[in-house]
This record gives sequence, C-alpha cells and structure tokens, in this order.
Amino acid sequence: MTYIAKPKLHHPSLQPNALGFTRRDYEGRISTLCAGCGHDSISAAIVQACYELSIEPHRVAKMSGIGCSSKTPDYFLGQAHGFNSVHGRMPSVLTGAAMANRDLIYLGVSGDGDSASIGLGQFAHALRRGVNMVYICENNGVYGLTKGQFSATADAGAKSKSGEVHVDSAIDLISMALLLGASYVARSFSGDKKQLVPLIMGAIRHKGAAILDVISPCVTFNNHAGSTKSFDYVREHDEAVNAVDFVPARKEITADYEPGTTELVRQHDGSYLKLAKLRPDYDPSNRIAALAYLQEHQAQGELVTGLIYVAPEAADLHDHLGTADTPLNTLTEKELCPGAKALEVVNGEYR
Amino acid sequence: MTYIAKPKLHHPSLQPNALGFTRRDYEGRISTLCAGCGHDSISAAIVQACYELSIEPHRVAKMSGIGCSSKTPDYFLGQAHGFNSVHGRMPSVLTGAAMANRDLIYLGVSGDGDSASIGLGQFAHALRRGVNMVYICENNGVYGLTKGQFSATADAGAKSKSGEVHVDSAIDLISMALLLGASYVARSFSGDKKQLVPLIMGAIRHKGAAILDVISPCVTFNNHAGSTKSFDYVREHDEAVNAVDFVPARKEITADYEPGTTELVRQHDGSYLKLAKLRPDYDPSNRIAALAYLQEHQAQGELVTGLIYVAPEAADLHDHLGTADTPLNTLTEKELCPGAKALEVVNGEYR
Amino acid sequence: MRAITGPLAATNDFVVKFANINGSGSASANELFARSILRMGVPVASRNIFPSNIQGLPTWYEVRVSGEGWLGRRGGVDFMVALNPQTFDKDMASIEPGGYLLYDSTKPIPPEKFRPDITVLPIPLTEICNKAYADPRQRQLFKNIVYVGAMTSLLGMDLEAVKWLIAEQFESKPKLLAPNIQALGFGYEYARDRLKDRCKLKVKRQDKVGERIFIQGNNAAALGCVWAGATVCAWYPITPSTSLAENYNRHASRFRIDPVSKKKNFAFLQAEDEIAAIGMVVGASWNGARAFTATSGPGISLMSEIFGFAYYAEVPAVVFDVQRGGPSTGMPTRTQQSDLLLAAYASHGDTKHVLLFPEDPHECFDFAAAAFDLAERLQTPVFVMMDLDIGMNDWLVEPLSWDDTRRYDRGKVLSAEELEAGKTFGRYIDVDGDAVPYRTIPGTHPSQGAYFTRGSSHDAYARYSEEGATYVAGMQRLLRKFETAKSLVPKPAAREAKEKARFGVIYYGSTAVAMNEAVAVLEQKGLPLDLMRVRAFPFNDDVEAFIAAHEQVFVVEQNRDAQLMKLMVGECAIDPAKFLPILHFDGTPITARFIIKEIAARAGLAEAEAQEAAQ
Amino acid sequence: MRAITGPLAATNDFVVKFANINGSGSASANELFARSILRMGVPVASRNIFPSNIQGLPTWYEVRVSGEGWLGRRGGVDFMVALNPQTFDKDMASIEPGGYLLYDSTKPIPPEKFRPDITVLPIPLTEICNKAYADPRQRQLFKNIVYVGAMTSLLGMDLEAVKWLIAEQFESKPKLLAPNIQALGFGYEYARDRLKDRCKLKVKRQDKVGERIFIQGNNAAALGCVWAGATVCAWYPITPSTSLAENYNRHASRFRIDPVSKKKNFAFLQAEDEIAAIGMVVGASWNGARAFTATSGPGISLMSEIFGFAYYAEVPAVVFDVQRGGPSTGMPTRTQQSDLLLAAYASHGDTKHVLLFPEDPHECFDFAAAAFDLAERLQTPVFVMMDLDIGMNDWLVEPLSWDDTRRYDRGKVLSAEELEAGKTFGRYIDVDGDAVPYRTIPGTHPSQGAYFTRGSSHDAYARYSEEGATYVAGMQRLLRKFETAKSLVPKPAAREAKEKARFGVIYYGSTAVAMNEAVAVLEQKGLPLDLMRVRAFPFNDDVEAFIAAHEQVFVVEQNRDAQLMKLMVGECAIDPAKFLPILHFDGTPITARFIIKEIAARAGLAEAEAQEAAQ
Ligand SMILES: Cc1ncc(C[n+]2csc(CCOP(=O)(O)OP(=O)(O)O)c2C)c(N)n1
Ligand SMILES: Cc1ncc(C[n+]2csc(CCOP(=O)(O)OP(=O)(O)O)c2C)c(N)n1
Ligand code: SF4
Ligand code: SF4
Ligand SMILES: [Mg+2]
Ligand SMILES: [Mg+2]
Repeated sequence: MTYIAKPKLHHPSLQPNALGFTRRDYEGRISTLCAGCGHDSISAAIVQACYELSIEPHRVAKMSGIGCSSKTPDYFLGQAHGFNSVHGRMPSVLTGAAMANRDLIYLGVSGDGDSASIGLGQFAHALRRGVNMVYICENNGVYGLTKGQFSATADAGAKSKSGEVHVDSAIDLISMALLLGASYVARSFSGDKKQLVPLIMGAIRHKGAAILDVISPCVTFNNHAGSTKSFDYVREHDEAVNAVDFVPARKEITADYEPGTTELVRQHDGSYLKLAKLRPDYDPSNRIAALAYLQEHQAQGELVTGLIYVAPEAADLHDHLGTADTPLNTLTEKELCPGAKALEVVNGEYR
Repeated sequence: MTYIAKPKLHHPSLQPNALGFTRRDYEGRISTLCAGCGHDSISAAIVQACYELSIEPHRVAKMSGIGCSSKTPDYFLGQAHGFNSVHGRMPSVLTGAAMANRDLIYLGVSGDGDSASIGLGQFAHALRRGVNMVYICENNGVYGLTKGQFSATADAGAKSKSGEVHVDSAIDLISMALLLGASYVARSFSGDKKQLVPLIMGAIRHKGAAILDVISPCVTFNNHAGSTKSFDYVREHDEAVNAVDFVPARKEITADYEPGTTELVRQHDGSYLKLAKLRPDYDPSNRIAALAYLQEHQAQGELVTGLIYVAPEAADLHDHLGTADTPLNTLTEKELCPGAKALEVVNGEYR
Repeated sequence: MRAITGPLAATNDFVVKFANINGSGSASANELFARSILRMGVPVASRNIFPSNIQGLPTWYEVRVSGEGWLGRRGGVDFMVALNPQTFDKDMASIEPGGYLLYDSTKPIPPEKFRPDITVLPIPLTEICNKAYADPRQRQLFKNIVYVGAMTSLLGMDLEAVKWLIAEQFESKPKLLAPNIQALGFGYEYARDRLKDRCKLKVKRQDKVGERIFIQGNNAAALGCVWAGATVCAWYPITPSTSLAENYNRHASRFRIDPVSKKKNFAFLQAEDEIAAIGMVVGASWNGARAFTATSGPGISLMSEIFGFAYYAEVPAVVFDVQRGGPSTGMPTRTQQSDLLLAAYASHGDTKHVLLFPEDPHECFDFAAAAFDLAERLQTPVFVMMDLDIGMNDWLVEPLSWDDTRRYDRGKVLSAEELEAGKTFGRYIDVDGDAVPYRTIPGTHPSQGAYFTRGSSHDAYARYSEEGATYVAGMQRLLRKFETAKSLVPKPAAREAKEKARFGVIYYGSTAVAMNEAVAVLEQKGLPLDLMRVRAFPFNDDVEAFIAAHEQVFVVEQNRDAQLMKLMVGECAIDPAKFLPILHFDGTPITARFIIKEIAARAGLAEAEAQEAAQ
Repeated sequence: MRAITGPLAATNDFVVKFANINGSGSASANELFARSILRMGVPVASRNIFPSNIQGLPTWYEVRVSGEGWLGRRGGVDFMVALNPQTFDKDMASIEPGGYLLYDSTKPIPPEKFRPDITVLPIPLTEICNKAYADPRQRQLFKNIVYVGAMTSLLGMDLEAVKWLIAEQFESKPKLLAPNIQALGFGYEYARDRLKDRCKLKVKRQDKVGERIFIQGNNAAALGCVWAGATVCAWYPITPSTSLAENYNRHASRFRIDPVSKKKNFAFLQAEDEIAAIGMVVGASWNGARAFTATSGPGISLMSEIFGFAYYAEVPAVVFDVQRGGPSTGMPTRTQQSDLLLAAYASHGDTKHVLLFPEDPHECFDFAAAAFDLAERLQTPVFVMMDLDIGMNDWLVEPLSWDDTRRYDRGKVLSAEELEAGKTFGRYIDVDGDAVPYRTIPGTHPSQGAYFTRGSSHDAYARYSEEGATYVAGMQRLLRKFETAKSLVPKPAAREAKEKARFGVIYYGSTAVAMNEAVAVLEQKGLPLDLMRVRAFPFNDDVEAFIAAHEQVFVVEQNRDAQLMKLMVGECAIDPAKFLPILHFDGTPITARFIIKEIAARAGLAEAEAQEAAQ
C-alpha cells in the first residue's frame, strides 16, 4: 500500500489563530479508519483544541500504543513528532519522553484495549506518578483493530455483534484514575464536540496527569443494539455533570458568569475552566465525593460525563523527581560531565 | 545451601480437628524469613484457618509470585502442591490452575510489589473475572527481597529507612478491588491474628474472588519511624469496621448474637460470617458505600480494617465460562475426543 | 523485456487476482469463486493479501488455478479483477503480458490508459447494481457477486456449481439466496452476451481434487486441539493467530458440550494480554489439563519470561506461533518465518525449546495433536510454528483424519494408586534414564506426591537449592531430556532425486508447496535435488546425515537472517560453508519462481536455462 | 587422595574464606579485612557468596591474597573462618590439606570432630563479646571485628593499617570508632597471646597495589553513566543489578545538581516493572536524552518486545544486563554469562543487537561511556553484558580515567539550523552510505523534521508501508548498519604466546582474570596459547582471522550452552569443528584451576602435568 498524501488546499475562509495558523495547520494525514468511526471525531476535536489554544504544533509530542485509536496521532498535528509504540506501553514511553524534556506538551492517545487490558498497569502507574500529560482513551469497549473482541471496559451484560454477552466486571478508567491520584479527570463522548473540545483544552493547560475517557463508538464492531458503547446508547444515557468552557490565561472573565450555577477554576498557568453546573450538587474539586457520585450514578445506568475532577495545583512528576528547569535533553558536556578531576577524587575514595 | 527439614515432633497436647489433623499437619518447612517478619504471622494465620476449617491440606493449591511474601507458601501446608511462579504473575497462573480443576481451594499469596507494581494488571483482571480464590497480599509497602525499595502501596509522604520520602500516590488494593468487582474484600494486619484468622476462613469458604490486603511489616526495611507500614504505625491507626467470626455450615448459631450490633452473612456454602459491628454505620454489603467510607476514613489517616465488603452470592469465573461441573483435568478421551466419525463430518463441511 | 505475445491462453493453469477495498464484502465473493473451481475438480490455491486495517484500504485475493495441483504461489497475475481505483495503475502494471484486466466500466476509462499488451474486459458493475438495487449496501455487496458471475462466463466455469455453492452458503438465510443468484446471473449474462470469446483462460472440469478439503491452517489447528483433548485455551487477540483461538471456541462449543448439563467441557478465556495467557496455560497444564495459547511474534516476545519458567520447572505448554512479518509490529498482515531463533532459545539463561514446523493445514491438525502429546511426554513447552500463509489462507489438503484407537500420551503422571504403592517420589528424579521425571497433579493424594514447583534452582525433590553441583545436575539432565526429544518429535520428510544429486535442499513449513513445484521444474531442467523438509527442532540425526551426504545444501527460508540455518550450525555442529541460504522475506508467500531463479543461479545452471526455468 | 602434608606455609599467596550467616553484620568486617591487606600493598581478590534471602542463611566471603596479582578465583580454601554452625561440616571439609580453621570456641568442639590434617584455631568470640558488651546487638556485631583482630595477628598483618581503615570508615560517626578499635584489640590480643605462631600463612607488605582502586562493577558502570552524560535512568529492582541504578542515583545526586536551583540535572525513576523501564528509556532516548536501564535476565526477557521496537524504529537505548544464574528465577545471587543468545537476538522477527563484554569494573566504566556513544551513533539498543561476579564484587583495578577533551558522540541528530538549511529530511534515508540515517529531536523546528516513529513497517520517510520492496530495503539497510557497528565497537584484545601456538583461546567478560592466570601456568607447563578476549558483538573481523590462524580454538564461557560459540558459528560462518567449548556454569565464578584442568586435558597435556598444573 502506498501512502496517500493529503491535499493541502488552504480554504480561503479559514481563520488564522493568534499564531497565524489555520485549522489546516493542525491536521495530519488522511485517516484510514472506517467511515464514521468515533476516533476520527476525537482527532477533529484535538485539532480544534490545539487551534483554539494557538499551540505551536511542533511543541506537541504525540504518543500512542497499538489499535485503531492508536493510529490516530498520524491523522492530526502533522508538524508534531509522533510515536506509535507497542501495544499497551504508551504510558511508559510518554513518561520517558517527558523526563527528557519537560517543556513539550505530551499528548497520549490510546484505546480501551490498549489502556485497560494489556496496558492497565502502565496506565495506573503513569497516573499515580503525576506525569504531565493529556491522556486520551478512545473507549469503544472492543478491540477494533483485531475485529471486535470485548475489551476490559466492556460493561457486564453488554452484547457483542455476534450476540455473545460480556460477563466480567468492566474496568472504569475514570474511577480508577480518581483512586490513582490523577489531577484532571474527565469523561466525554466523541459525538459531543461541544463538550469535548474545551475538556481537551483544559487538559492541555493542566499541569499534571490529565485523563480523558472518551466514549468513541466503533461503527464496525460495536454500534449495534445491546452494545453499551453505541452512538444511540451513549446519547440516551449521557448525563453531563457540568459544561466546561476554557478561558485562556490573559482573557478577561466576561459577565455571563452566574455564581451558583457557574464556577471558575483557575489552573496553574492562569487559565480558567468555566464550569456551568448541570448537576448543582456536583463538586469537581472533591475527589472523594466525585468517586462516590460516579459509583452511584453509574450503578443506575447513567454515563456520567463532564469534568469529573480537577486539582489545579497538583504536583507533577518533575516536582516529584526534583528535576531542574532546563530540559535534560538540552544539557551538554558542560553541565553533564563532572570531568577528570572529579574522577580522581572518586578514585581516591576507593583505595 | 542445603535445605533444613523441619523436625516433625508431635506435641502431645495438640488437638486434632474434625478430620483428625493437628495444627502441625498444616505447617510447612521452616521459614527462612527474617525473625519477626510479619509474613510469618500470616503463614501462621493460614495454618490456623485451615486447621479450624478442617480442610484437607492436599485439596489446597498454593500459588505465589516472587518476593519474601511469595516464598511463604513453602512454609505452610506441606502436603499441598505449591507453585512459586514469576514476579507479578501469580494471578494468571492461579486462574489457569482454577480453570483446569474447579474443585480445589486456590490460595494465592503475593506481596505489594508483586501485586501493585509489576503485577497490577494481573491482580485487577483476576478480580474482575471473579476467579474463585483467596488472594492474600502481604503488604509491607516495600520490596523486602530486593532490600527495601518503595513499592506502589507505599503511602505518599512515607519515609524510607534511608530517609527518602515517597512521592507518588499510593495504590490502595482494597479500593481497587471494590471497583473491580471482587466479591469478598477485607483488610487486616499480620499482628492481629484474632481478626485475620476468621477473615481467612471466611475467604476460603467464599465462592468468587476474595481479596485480603494484610498489612505485614517488614522488620528489616520498613519498621522505622516515618514508615506507614510499621508495627507501631499500624497499631495506632488501625480502625476496624467490624469483628468477624466464622461459623461453619452445620454449626448452630448460638445466642451471643445481638441484633443491631451483630450481623450474620450467609455464604454460598451455608457457612456464616458473624460480624460484630464496631462501626455501627458500616454496611459491608454495600459496595458503593464501602468504597466511599474507605476513601473518607483513609483520607483522615485511618487504616480501615475488617470485612470491607462481601457479596455472598456472586457469580464466579466458572459461572462466567459456563464450565461443566466435572473438573476438566479429570476428563478422558471419552469426553474429550469427538472421534473419527465426527471428523469425517467436519471434513465434509470444507469441501 | 519480454516480447509481446498474443492473449494468454491456458486451461486450468493461470492466476487470477482480485483487487478490492477491504470492508466492501468482496472476501466471500472471491472465496466463492475459488470454491466453485474446486467443485469442478480443479485444484486451486488462494491467497488473501489484506492490510492491517478494517475498512477502506487495498486488499487482494489471488487464486491460482492449477490442474497440475501446484499449490504454492506461482508469482505473476494472468487475470486481474481491478476494482480498487487506489491501486488500479499498479494492479494493471502487474499483469503478465497477454493477460486480462476486468474493471468496472461504469465510468469508462479511455483506451489509451490501458496497457496495449493486455485484454481489457469492461463490465459496468456499478451501473448494473444501481439499476437492480435501491439499498446502497446492497448495491455495494452485490457488485461482488456480479463480477463472480462474469468470471463464471468468461472462464467457462460451470454456472450450476457456483449456484450450488451459493445455495449451501445461504442454507440458513434462505431470503438471501434468490437475490444472490440473481446478481450472479447479471454478471454471467453480461459477460456471455458482451464479452464472448474475449478470454482464452479456461477452467475445465477435472478430477484432481478428490477427497481433499479446503481449509485454513488456524482452523485445522483448532480442530487438532479439540480432537487432542485440549480443555483450556487462554489467549489474547493478535493477527494472524486470532482465528485459531476463535475456531477452537467454535468447534469446542459444538463438540464439547456435556450432554446432560449442557455445560462446557472446556474453558475458553480471552486474557488481558499474552503474559497472562501463557501464565494461565502454565497454571492449567501444571494442574493436569491440556492447555494452549495461540499468538504471533509480539506475544512470543512478551511470553519469554514464562517460557523460561516452564522450561526450567518442567511444565507442559502448547503454543501456536502464527508468524507474521517482524520485527516489532512489522507487517501484521504479511507472512514470515522469522521467530525461529526467538522461540528456540526463548528466555534468559540456558534454554532450548521444542519446535514443530507444519507444512500445511493438514499437518497443522496433526502437529497440534502431536504437540500435546509431546508437551506432556517431555514436560516442556512445545511451539507449533505456523505462519500467516498457512494460518489464514484456505489450502487444499488431504482430509483430516483421526485414529479412534489412538490414546493421548499424558506422559509420566503418577496416579493416587501409584503414589499409594509408596515409591519415593522426587519431582525431578530421572527414574527411567530418559531424563524425563515423574510428576503429580495437585489434589491427587492426601499425603504423597505434593511438591513445590519453582523457577528458582532446585534439587531432585523440587526443594530450593543454591548448591552448584545440584544445579548443574539439573541443567545437564535438561540437556539429556532435549536429546530424548529428538527421538520423539516428527522426523524430517526426505525425498531423493531420481539421479544422484550434488545439492540438497532443506526447507520447512509453508515453503513446501512452492518447493514441490520448484523442484519438479528444476529437475526437468537438469538439476536433480535431494529434499529434506525439516519438521521439528531439535533436529533428528537424519538432518545431519542428509547434510553430510551433500556437497552443498540450499536452505530455503522466509526470513532475512537464515534462522533455521543458524539453528542447524549451532546445534548440529555443521560447517556453515556447506549451506547456501535462499531467503525470501518481503512478507508475501515464497513463490516457485523465486526458488527456481535463486537455486538455478547459485547452482550454476546456465543463465538461459535458469531464466527459462523461472518463467 | 593427596598425601597429608604439614601446615600450609605461604606468604602473600593463599585463600581465606569467611563462613557467616547473612544479616549478622559480617560483610563490612570481612571487607575491612580485605582492604587492610590492600593497604599493605598486597593485591587481593574478594568474592561475596550470598543467598537469595535477607537474614539467617549461610553466606561466605572469600579473599584471595595474591602477591603475584592474580585476581580470579583460584579454587580451594587455605584458611576457613567458620562461624556458621549450619555449614560448619561442609566448610571444614572444603579446607585444603594443611589448611587452617578458625572457629568460635565459646562452646568448644571435641578435638576428634576436627579433620586431623588441618590446624584448628579456637577463639571464644561469643565469650569475649558477652564479657565486653551488654547490648545483644553489639555482642553480635563486634564479634565480627574481634575475628578480624585475631586474623590481623595470625597473618602478621599491620595492625595500624587496619585501625586506620576503621578510622576512615567511622569518620562521620566518631562515637563508634573507639568501641570498634577496642574490639579489634580483643581479637588481636587473644590471638597474639594464645595462638602465637600457629599460622604459617603470612601477609607481608609489598608494593604491588599502586594506584589501583577496589571497586564493584555496578558502581563503576554507574560512574560511567554519570560521566557519559546519562540523564535518565529508569529501572526496576532486581539482583544483581540493583546497585548499578542505586549508585547512579547516588553519584548523580552528588555531581549533577544545578548549582543555582539545587535541582537535579538528571531523572531517576523506579518503574513499576521492566517493561515500563525500557519503555521510558526508549521514550527518553527518542526525545534526545541519554537514557539507560539496568536489569538482569528476567528483565531482559520482559523487555524483549520493546527491544525489537527500538531495533526496528532505530531508537538508541543503553541496557546493562548484570547476568545471574538462569533460567527463570534460577540462582539470583550467583553469576553466569547465559543471556548472550537472548540479548543478541532479542525480540521476534529478524533482529540483531550490539553487545559489549567488559572484563572488570574498570572496563565497566569505559564501556558504559562507550555504550552511550554507540547507541546514539548507531541509533539502536546497546547491551553492556556484565555479570554478578563483576557487578557485585570489589575488584582491584586500574583507576578510572576520563579525558576532558573527549566529546560525547551524539550521533546524527539534525539541529534546527541544519533543518532550516532545507535539506530534505527522511528519517530512514541512508545519506552517508553507512546505513545510519539522520534523526530529529521533537520540538526542534516549527515546520521541518517532524516524523512519525513506529514499529510497523515504514518507508524511508517513516511513513507506514506494506510494500514488500520498501520493507526489504529497510531490513537490508539494518543489516548494513550492523556491518557499520563492527567497525565502531571495541576491538577484541589479543595476546600472542611467545612460542607458536597450535591452540587459540577465546573468552570474554569476567573470565579474563582467571584466564590470565591459567594461561601463565599452562605456558609454564609447556602449552603456549594465543588469546583473544572478545569485547563486543558484532564480532570484528579480527575474530575470524584469529580463528582461522589456529588449528583449534578453546572457547571458555560461563554458561551451559556455549552461547558465544553459537553466536560465532552463526554470524561468522565458522566451522564449529574448530571449537573446543570449555563451560563452567555452576554459578560460582570460573577459577584458574578449572580452566587449567580442562584445557590441559583436552590439549593432551600429559595427565601428570595436567594434574600438577591444576594445583
Ligand atoms: C503485544 C500485542 N498483542 C496483541 C496485539 C494485537 N492488537 C492490535 S490492536 C489490539 C487491540 C486494540 O484495541 P483498542 O486499544 O481498544 O483499540 P481500538 O482498535 O478499539 O481503537 C490488539 C489486541 C498487538 N499488536 N500487540
Ligand atoms: C521480573 C523480575 N523483576 C524483578 C525481580 C526482583 N524481585 C524479586 S522480589 C521483588 C520485589 C518483591 O516485593 P514484594 O512483592 O513487596 O515482596 P516482599 O519481599 O516485600 O514480601 C523484586 C523486584 C524478579 N524476581 N523478577
Ligand atoms: S474497526 Fe471500529 S474502531 Fe476501528 S476504525 Fe473501524 S469503526 Fe473505528
Ligand atoms: S526483608 Fe522484610 S519482608 Fe523480607 S523476610 Fe525480612 S522482614 Fe520479612
Ligand atoms: Mg477499543
Ligand atoms: Mg513488599
């Protein structure tokens, strides 16, 4: 198969952002996913979020595992370096990359098989270390690329296309993330760009481990009646706790902010998350309450979406490691090599 | 090193149990752990529980990973087959063994490094499949066998022997187990045999995935001030939600059962768990409430112990798989081989 | 450049290739085409060439029609059904001079865009379907049946045979039967009426198929597992092994249901990854069940640690490695024989593993069954080294057979009675001098036979020991056990040339079909070759003798690094100078043409002869 | 049986062994003993033999005193300090005839229990300590110093040298100094007064140590990583590699602190397992940092999948494999060279990896530094193949050295300026003809140089491709890159015998010290041998030439399966018949005696000579 390069037709009506980039500059190669696949919508949302944030594409490192979902980093941000690793190991590769250069934006894309089945351990440990990243799990409840087997996020009772019923308990990545100390935890739906784009924007600007569980129907293998990850099912059961708006750092907070029903969360970099409270009793700053809320509502069959939890001042991996501010990958012999004299001192200590 | 066989001196005062076995018959080889290691107390509790339940030792399969904790199956139930697998993979080996023969008791012993670091994925998946087993994690917050590095259950803020402070979020295996669908979830302390023995007994009689997180201080590497897994620390912060008594199937329920403060849970095999409610508001049959309770109390620095959750009628792996009642490992050509005629039919389908 | 000849004319000897887009439903139509020819008694070999993707990318299906019964890929295409605009140019370019091109002429292509040396067969597939069907999905799907109909006419195939097959296919969905037959007719009639006599490739009824069946290796291996009494399958999806596990589940669900309880006399579990899958297999085997996993290269890499455990603790395990193009994710939907070194020496420390190399689906069935006997007899992992070509393509092979008097060899397992008899049991004692010890199954006896399985060094009683001499004794016994394995694994299949041959050829696995053809051609051209098809590692002494008996030995493999050759020189102490490696590793199945060309060139066959032979 | 001789008498040429119980604090006392002799200018070689356990099991510490400077294990024990009742009998049995036994005579053992052919040196250690100390922990700890004091007297060592070392040791804890000196005195005086002239083994001041340092290979390798500019270490604890990572953290915490912010110019992360560790290393290397991991066999097995990724996607990575006894958990606290085959061909598909074989801690430092240059120059994983013997024992080696003019070879990395200059960048284009392509680091340039790293098959621009020819071209370039590696890796170290030698000897790694001694002895006995110490895989052409130049070549290895030999026959096309493998694999470091005996026997040295040579 030869690669089909994407035609770079610049549409005259495309608005440039603050950096002068148009939306096209955030796109990648043409997707090879199935027509209608939820994952493509998420790619579009990523493009939109980066465009709106006026991110320099080359300051993003795109990392993924293996799966249909993990192919997608090739389909956005063509000017960013990408890393399509092996199945389930994106979190460790991303962690290593983040150690080497603390100054890039790390965007990890994974699937539910990649994250919850083979990769559960790495998923958990990356979160509990507070790696400064945006981790998006494109969750369709099946292994798309290997043709539709259940993944570990498939709900007990869900039916496969061939009629098989899933029996094991589902892994709820969002509840797990809350237990594991992630500091920005959100769930959304690939079909709800309005909700998804600002959540991604907030995650990019968040310092620390940000995880987005995005339900992303597999139109080929998991979009039938009986599936709990189909477009129809999600639309029917989606219960958003809040509606998020991202307000960049220097932008003024305008007046449409109604106290009581709207809440402002100031992030580390000075940007704000403006939360319209759709469930008035919901408080995304309380981890324990959020977890309880999720459990209760999910037990009732609701699919809770929105910004589930945020701790805007959490420490991240580099705080934990005590790494210096200069990216390690820019240091040279001068800073790195103690030199011959120091080695003579060391020799002396072993005589 | 040669192996030191244990002297089999039968103490005349040792009482035989219903099967005529004395406690000695449930012991194993002499431990090679450090004097005072918490793990040895857990071995003793296992011996006691099996003795009291009058289990035939050879009907138990002892499985473990790698670590000081994982060595212990050699130190109890000498008449049972043991399987000291590789680091972090006990759950899968146990699952396979359980698939082959549904009639044995599967006792998995692991450490916190084995279960929460390298083995987190297998830990989680074995629980969510409802493997019928007793899974004991001997949790000391460190890697004992490799000399005291922090494990993933070390609490954020805990100090190592050399003064290093742990920074990552701790993995709480019990909260995880609740999310993952384990049907018998308990936490205890190696120093509290009174609490631990009946919890093990209940777990053995439970049908489904039973997990015990047993805090088990490492006297050599994690028993100093600043540790949150030392004997002193655990004694000070231990908050039991209930006191469990195990009542075997055919035994009558005697009168010391005070309704309101005591609760009876009937298990699948007809045995009872008699729970003295130490925290009157605590309900171990409510998974969601249990999780919330744990989170709240642990956030206050309490170490919640006792029977955290039980679902006595949960389905187990074999229910999920639809396996026949006869252990697979006893089937012969007769049941297994469809034979030449059937193969001829199959051939016909591929012409 | 070859001279331009007239249109190719051949009966029962040509290659048809379908170029489609995946996810468009072409696969079953193409298979229908191949099976129809089989029904006419004419052997076919089919190869599915598909992308690592679900929908929208190029996919090809190659059908070699060979009255002579050659089942390997020949190389080249005589008749291209070019239905994918993305690859149209390339597909056209790949047609042999004088060949044929069928395309959807709904939007006709100007004649000057076609190669002058081929015959173009335009059929307005879209137009036909758009006229006949309203539903867009139907319009798409029936297009495939329409071109099969057209081919039926063009190649002079038996229309009734095709219809019959369609009828069988839709037996359970009778509603779909009529529209399919109708679509077939559309194509048939169009070609009959408009393209009459344009194609000189013909299929003619023969009687060369006989009792043979048309089956994929993964399916046959799965059947082998069921017949061999495997009760536990733990696996993780990975192309191209997935269908092995899934077929096991399907067949077991049919043949292994307890008649009374209707419950399953097997356990089928999709694990969370390959490490868990092999852990389960080892746990189940230790506990006395026949257990297996199926995977491909990445899975083998991940399982490495546990393979070493099973080797050293001596636990049986059966592993199907359906090899694909490596390294890393590599070419997941292409074929290769490139995991040999990894599998043979998998895991750290000194280890060696038993490998079997089936040549086709028939042998996949046999070796699957043999693998369980070997694994239990030898108490060690046994790898069945398949590949995508065998595993995922339908091959025409002798029917599967089973001898009802055959008994499973469960190896040296002590029963309660034997333990009761009171022989001292030591898990790792070499009682019989064949270096294979006795084992016990948990729960067998209340007081005899318990032991502690471990991957740490141990003595003959499975007790932990750090004593050097104890360790060495155990490791040397394992070497002797590998010697025992030599006498138990399938022997190589040898075939002597009619004349005395200077050269020997060693090969294995899916290469066999192409090799059979290549050798026949080379022999005709005056190059006699002795053949040895290696069927297992460790190598039987016959392999050494064969090599010794020849001046030079070609080793034909589908990998870059001559992995079998490396195993032979390392394990049999053979001078590598003896070997002439012939390596094909672009991910496509090796062809007879390739082998002929390489061997001819290196055997010094005159250039012209070689050229000719390779045609 | 050897004739019983009188008490052994020797100066600066004997072996002392301490038999202790682990966790009893003996390790630092034993090391004090060894270092004291070094301070007297007399070379020592020490070996710690410890169980896979924390407390209560037997442990030994062997000190070879060798005025001649032989640093391998000799074999045999001349002076046994037998302080472990569990192993007492065995320890006594292992003493050479005429040797010595020191024991704790608090509970005296009846004389008939001792071997008649040895000299018994009773010291009531417990009694002495119980008298002097009240605290039970002190009673236990000071026993160790007391026996060191006694040894100081018995062997005629320099008491001041010992005291001096103690003073250095307790510089930071002055309170502990006096009681230690006192305990030393107790032992010294007891032996001086009660055991005068009973021991004829003596240490005499020499000037044979010079500038050399006494250091463990893991520590030296860690220093190498710091000096070589490694900034990321991701690891998972496993014996015997743990101290490599921990020492890196220690040294980096000293030498790599940003002077202004006091923050770290390195990142040290204990991963959740080995798969994560290598994932992090690959991620960090891809992102332009020098990154490494340290592990042992089980870790290498687990990392296999990602090694294949790094090979195929061409990402640098440095991996220290401190080898231990395999397979599986095997003998975690014993030494072996048994991961060669695994490391060389790690992962599925066709792969080959660069290996380095340091002979001692000094070379561990050098090769650690070299490994980063090679990994970045070649864009591939590089394995530094150490073992427990080198890694966890203190070895006497030349001081570490660093040339301040040395610049790190960061390999072919395009800067923003170079990209700006507008050369077309293709990640996998072989621009320079050495098969090593150019890479870019993420974030370098806004619009040039971005590419998509993947383990799936790709073209020269890193784009996904399933095209066979594209794939093959890439794989063949990787083979050529491995050829380039040949010229970059450390060359083998050769040493010619004075006379013309029929036999060559090939060996590597920790075997060198024993080999040096063995060869000297064999040469004296009339068997000249040419030596080649292999220092890297792929093998330099010199290796082939060396083999060609000899009738027969001994290959001396510390594994069961002759793994280096297999690599040589497979990769260099050498006739295995040339090789005579000499294999030592019981987990203890190979001894000069063993090599002498084996070579002598197989080289046909007269039996008597051989016997004698082996003494
Ligand atoms: C080690 C390994 N095992 C198995 C596979 C095969 N495989 C490829 S993708 C995939 C599952 C992907 O599922 P998911 O992450 O949910 O992605 P989706 O395709 O659904 O987006 C599997 C099992 C592999 N590539 N590597
Ligand atoms: C694959 C692998 N990695 C690392 C090790 C080394 N190792 C042995 S035990 C252990 C940690 C054990 O910790 P834990 O499970 O908490 O047991 P504990 O000793 O504390 O009881 C490690 C890392 C190993 N044996 N195998
Ligand atoms: S198979 Fe499913 S997940 Fe994969 S591309 Fe198609 S719709 Fe998307
Ligand atoms: S090191 Fe710690 S965990 Fe291990 S045996 Fe000793 S006290 Fe127990
Ligand atoms: Mg998925
Ligand atoms: Mg632990």
